[in-house]
Amino acid sequence: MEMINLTIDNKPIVVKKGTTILDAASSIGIDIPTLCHMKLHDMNIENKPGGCRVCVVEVKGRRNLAPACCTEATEGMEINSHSLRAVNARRTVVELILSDHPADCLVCAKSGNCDLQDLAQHLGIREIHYQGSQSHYREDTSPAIIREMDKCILCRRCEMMCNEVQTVGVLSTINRGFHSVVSPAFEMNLDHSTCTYCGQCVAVCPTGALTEVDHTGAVIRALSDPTKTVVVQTAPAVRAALGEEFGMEPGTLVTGKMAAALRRLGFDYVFDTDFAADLTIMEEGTELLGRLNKYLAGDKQVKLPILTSCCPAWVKFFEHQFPELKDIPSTARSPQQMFGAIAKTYFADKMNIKRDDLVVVSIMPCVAKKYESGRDEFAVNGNPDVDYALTTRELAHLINLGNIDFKSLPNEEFDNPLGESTGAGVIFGTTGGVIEAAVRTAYEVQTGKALKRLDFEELRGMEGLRKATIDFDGTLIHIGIAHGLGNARKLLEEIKAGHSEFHAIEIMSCPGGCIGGGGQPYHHGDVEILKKRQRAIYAEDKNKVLRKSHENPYILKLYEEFLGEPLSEKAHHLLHTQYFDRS
Amino acid sequence: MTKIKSLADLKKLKDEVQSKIKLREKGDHPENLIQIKVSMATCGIASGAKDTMNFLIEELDHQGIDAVVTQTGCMGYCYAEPTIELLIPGQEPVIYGYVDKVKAREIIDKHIKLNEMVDGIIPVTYKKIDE
Amino acid sequence: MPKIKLAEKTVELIREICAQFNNQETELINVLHQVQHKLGYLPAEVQEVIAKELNASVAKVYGVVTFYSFFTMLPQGQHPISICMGTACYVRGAEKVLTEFKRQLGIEVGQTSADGKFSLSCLRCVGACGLAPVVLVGEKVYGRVSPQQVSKIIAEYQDGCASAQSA
Amino acid sequence: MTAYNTHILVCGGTGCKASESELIKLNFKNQLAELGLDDDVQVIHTGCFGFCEKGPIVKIQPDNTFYVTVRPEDTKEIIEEHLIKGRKVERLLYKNPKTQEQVTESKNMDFYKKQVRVALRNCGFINPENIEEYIGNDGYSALGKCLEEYSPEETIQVIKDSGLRGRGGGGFPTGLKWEITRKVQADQKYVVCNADEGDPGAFMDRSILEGDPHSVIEAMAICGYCIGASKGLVYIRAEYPLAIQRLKTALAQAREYGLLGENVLGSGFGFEIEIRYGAGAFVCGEETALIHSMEGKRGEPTFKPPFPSESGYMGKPTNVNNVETFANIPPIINKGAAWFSSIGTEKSKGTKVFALAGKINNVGLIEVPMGTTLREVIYDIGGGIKDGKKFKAVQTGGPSGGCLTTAFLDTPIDYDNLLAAGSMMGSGGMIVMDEDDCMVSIAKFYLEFTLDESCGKCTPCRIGNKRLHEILVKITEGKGTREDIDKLRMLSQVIKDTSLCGLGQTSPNPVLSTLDNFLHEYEAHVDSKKCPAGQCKALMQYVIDDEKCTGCTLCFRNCPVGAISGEKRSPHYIDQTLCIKCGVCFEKCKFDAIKIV
Repeated sequence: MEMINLTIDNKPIVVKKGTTILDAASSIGIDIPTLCHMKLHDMNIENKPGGCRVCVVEVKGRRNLAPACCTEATEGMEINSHSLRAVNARRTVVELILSDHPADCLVCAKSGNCDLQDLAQHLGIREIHYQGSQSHYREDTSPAIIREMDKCILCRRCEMMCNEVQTVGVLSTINRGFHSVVSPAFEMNLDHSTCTYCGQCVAVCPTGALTEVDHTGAVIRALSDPTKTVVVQTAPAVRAALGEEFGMEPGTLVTGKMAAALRRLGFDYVFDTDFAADLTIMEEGTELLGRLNKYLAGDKQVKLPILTSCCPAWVKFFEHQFPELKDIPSTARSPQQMFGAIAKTYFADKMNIKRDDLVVVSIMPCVAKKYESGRDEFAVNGNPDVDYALTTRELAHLINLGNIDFKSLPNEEFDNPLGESTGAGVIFGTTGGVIEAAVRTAYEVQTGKALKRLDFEELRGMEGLRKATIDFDGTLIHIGIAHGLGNARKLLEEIKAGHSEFHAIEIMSCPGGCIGGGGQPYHHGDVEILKKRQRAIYAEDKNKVLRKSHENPYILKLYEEFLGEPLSEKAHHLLHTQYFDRS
Repeated sequence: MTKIKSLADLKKLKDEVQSKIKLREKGDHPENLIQIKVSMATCGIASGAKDTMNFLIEELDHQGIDAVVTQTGCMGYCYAEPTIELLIPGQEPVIYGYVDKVKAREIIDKHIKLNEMVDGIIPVTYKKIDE
Repeated sequence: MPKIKLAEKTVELIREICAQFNNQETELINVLHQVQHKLGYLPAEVQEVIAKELNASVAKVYGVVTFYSFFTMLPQGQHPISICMGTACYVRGAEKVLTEFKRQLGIEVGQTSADGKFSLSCLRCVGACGLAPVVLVGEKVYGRVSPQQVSKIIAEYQDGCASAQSA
Repeated sequence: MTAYNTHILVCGGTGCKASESELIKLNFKNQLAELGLDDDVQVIHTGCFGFCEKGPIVKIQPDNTFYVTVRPEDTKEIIEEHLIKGRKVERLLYKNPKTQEQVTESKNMDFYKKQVRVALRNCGFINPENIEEYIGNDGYSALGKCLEEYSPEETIQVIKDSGLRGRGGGGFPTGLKWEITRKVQADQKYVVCNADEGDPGAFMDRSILEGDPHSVIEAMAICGYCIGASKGLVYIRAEYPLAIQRLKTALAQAREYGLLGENVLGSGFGFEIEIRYGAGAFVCGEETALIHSMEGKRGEPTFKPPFPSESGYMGKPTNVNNVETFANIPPIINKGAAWFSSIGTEKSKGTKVFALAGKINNVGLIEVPMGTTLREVIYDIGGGIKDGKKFKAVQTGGPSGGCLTTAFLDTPIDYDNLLAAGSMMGSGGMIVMDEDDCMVSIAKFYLEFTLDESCGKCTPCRIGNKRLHEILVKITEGKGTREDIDKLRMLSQVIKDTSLCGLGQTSPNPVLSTLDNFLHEYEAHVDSKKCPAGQCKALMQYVIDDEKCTGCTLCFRNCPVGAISGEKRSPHYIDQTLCIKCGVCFEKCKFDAIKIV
């Protein structure tokens, strides 16, 4: 490996050839401010348009300033990262951006979490010297995402996410010059487009241009309505990230504090989506084994591989882009929707609450869940199974509104009967988790033997595409895992072409799975945060006494009392769904 | 046209073309012809070079004058479009500017038929690379 | 934008053009040129067909269409009038010529006259600077145009209209 | 058949006309008639001889005598001495400034011909749609020579030795570019001809493609041979239909003659060229943007490195040169590097084609050796300023360049001198401005262009230029302050320093160069709210001169907003609060009674 000698701010440093000035500087503790640049290490995700020009530095002998994010270090380079010229240019550039940006920080959804705001503070900008006309665009509200493009700074991160990572292709920069902006085709609203609402654009937006639709107000109204019984479910990935909103170290598990906070907010029952995740495994696992056994018996009509279906963005993705494959995914509803359906039937009956008086709120790491809860097929006479889906960030907001000192809360338990879960339910929150949970149950059901080890390391990791073969007592089951819709597309193309090697595939839309969901606390480009959340999820699994879905006593009770058996007619009615051709 | 297969072939073709040009220029050969080149680049065409060219072809034909009228590219005198170059065997080539139909007729009637120059000649103001 | 339904014939034409370029996404600009040449403009529905044929996202196609000034999503007048706004034309009074066209046609740049006869646009240097200021009507180039000549140029294209009306 | 024995050619160029060449012609005619010589001697007017500093010029044919600085009173002497007695009028002959020798014959006067045509050698001579005419003029012999006699390395060495630099504006050494691309290993490489001539006021590439398309094809093939590419692409503006058509014809003929395709001239080397169309985006002249455009994408530039020579079209090594650069290649091969490098200055070899336009008499396409001065170009070749107005500035380098004043008239033109003078070579547009041009408005005009053409990718170009333009608008509307002038300077500097591509990095040049050279005009706009050139509408008023106004009511009847009032046959008055400054009254008035103040 060729090495390069250079100096940055008079400090000598040796770096590998190909290292950018930005990375070289950061390796010796010099943080050059950036705005458009974003790199998710190990995930092969990088946004480096070199467009914002905030990271410019002075390089001796060079005519103009060099953008640190895309200039490679060369032998003998002498860099001054904060010369008067560089700082002046940097400040002017940020002033220019601010001159075309609404000055409504006080009421902006992103205030306090905004990269541009931080940057302006960091550079001590107190006056905008160059004022002039600003760009104005129509605000676009969809079921899940709000686009306020007046706040767009053309960092192009969302465009990169939407096209290169997710291959959804809804967003593109349009027009040119001062009129350029990121938009769907023909400036149509997102809800007319093929947007999956994966929310990765929201997750990476440095400003308030892309945010989630805010349902906290509606939830507060429901909580203060004495005629309503309000139950809440919390998705597995939320507990591994919520703490970050309160200044806790990423990867801190806050399951107990979260339950306590929800109770203090006034939710009548604090339940866990993990319960529904266990239920999902029962249904999806049974479906998998059914198809698999037919296949192994020589039935050529049966469709394999079976694909997981718990991710709503993924569902919308294939409905738009691969409608011809809509028979392949499992028909099992997502845990959120299974929970809603069970809450508004089994639980409501049990507690003698009228459907209309029961409000189901879900806390999700996801913005697509907002869209999913609003899908027509998940409502009975216009009453949705899940009334409101809040993101992790919105929950943090609610907790703040409730004057709750989150960090000093005691750990509390979920309520029963829909609060009990196994470790298998927890790992739904990370890439590889759903299929690992399914394997734990399917193996034991199929072979009739108890698993000797429950940690399937071969299914875990952060690589975008992974595969593993699991020995089901002599029968080899080939499993594929994809996170990020671009990776999913590759597997779908293989299936379409008829040469997929897999029996079962897990697909998650967001890089990292739900831990990296569009509704999670902003990671600001720090991939280490995702890894820490993942470790927290597996730790929670490990600490559970029960780690296989089919051992969850409340699940067994649910079947016994209400559903009968997996794939029963009632289960079909409440826990399964159908897909639509949206091409 | 068969393809040119070697540098020698190319040279042969070049010599053929050049000897044809020489014959024409020398002027003592029965084949010799009056040649008119019309500058037909965008500027020229926009200024009416096509009309000029068509007029020249028709008029020379009509009057039975043995001449070839060809198109060529921009001569550089954009201010004086349309421009033409008149080559009469045995004489220096002459460039005329602002050649509309009226001017073209004057050039035919006086310069070509009577060898009288007319107003509007543009002196050549550049050197060629082989000079 | 009002939704229009493309005739099957038009869709077929677009498909053929895409096929000529082997349905390659990299040929998008060539395809757009050809389609605009045939149809006169590139409405949303046309872009959707192109996107599908080239296996590109509609957003990308739209991003490209809106990037290049040569492409238009609005139908042009029967006689598109373009005023060259290159420097040579500018210093020789192109702005006055433009103002005169705007005044006489009663439209702004980018608009089409109510009768659909004329549309007005500005373009950057057609490279006929020797004739500045330059005006294009369709592909015909008018050189050394003065504001006084504007009505004459417009009249050239209105003759057909006048006779049609009297007929 | 000759009716006249002798022709007297009197220069009718604008410069000479101003110095009474009309009278000279008239004198000749009358005096010849008096002597009864009008049947033998014909007097005609010609276009500009391109030697205006010594005008008026009179040339006697057939003996090619060249008289300079002729006065109307000299005609008699010329007739009596030269025509009748056969003795040349020595005092009117041109003296070679070096030798002080009198030059009698115009064929020895070539040194006054400031132009040398290398890139334009065939333009206006051959029929561009006939490949044989090109071949007859040494066409494709350079390609043949390379394929048969030179190795790619040797060919590159010739180009390097010639000192040829890119004619698209940047001035990067062409041979070096080829060498770099040659050295990159790849299974496929590309030769790209940048024919996206976008600088307003530059049209040499169009002219070359319209007049001599084969020279570009030949040069691209030579380049392909040198760098190891079998494919060429011409990226051409869709706004150039004639050039496209001629290029297509030429490509078809070259294929037919076996000069493109497989096994060119039996050498085993194969080369094919395709055409790609631009779609109206100036930024696509930047090579990375051009490549993205050819790939069917938005023409946004990307950061270099990687340079196209490493990773260009479709990620393959790509050599991009512009049309004029390519047009220089065949003569360099044919006549040798030494010949080429003998032309021009130390660091800028060869010639440069300029498109002369604006307020100049001989608008046109010229080609001069590097090192020619602006004065020679404007006054000698260009015939001076139109309508006898005063020269104010010449803008070179298009929207990336600057405005040069009289102070630079004697600066030899080459890449480095223009850069040092605050402008740049650019692709060779040269737009001449006179006293009627407001330099603040010119800067605003160029900014408008940049604003329209900015791709919008980087902040300084997208927003910075918008702000620059807004400040300029403010100034031209009479609302500017001294602080605004400082802001223009500071912001311009940051835009230059931080923009992503050449477009943004050079976009403030028109502002900076006018600030440097015409600061007083800015100050006049700002301090006394006056536009010295009388161009800025907001800063001028149309007023009626009572003395001259006859009360004809013509202005009153034509005013579109009813701002003019007055009784018939008595002086009229313009209400400034209503006036929209359309200028109709000014144009309509037959008595010069309307003034701009």
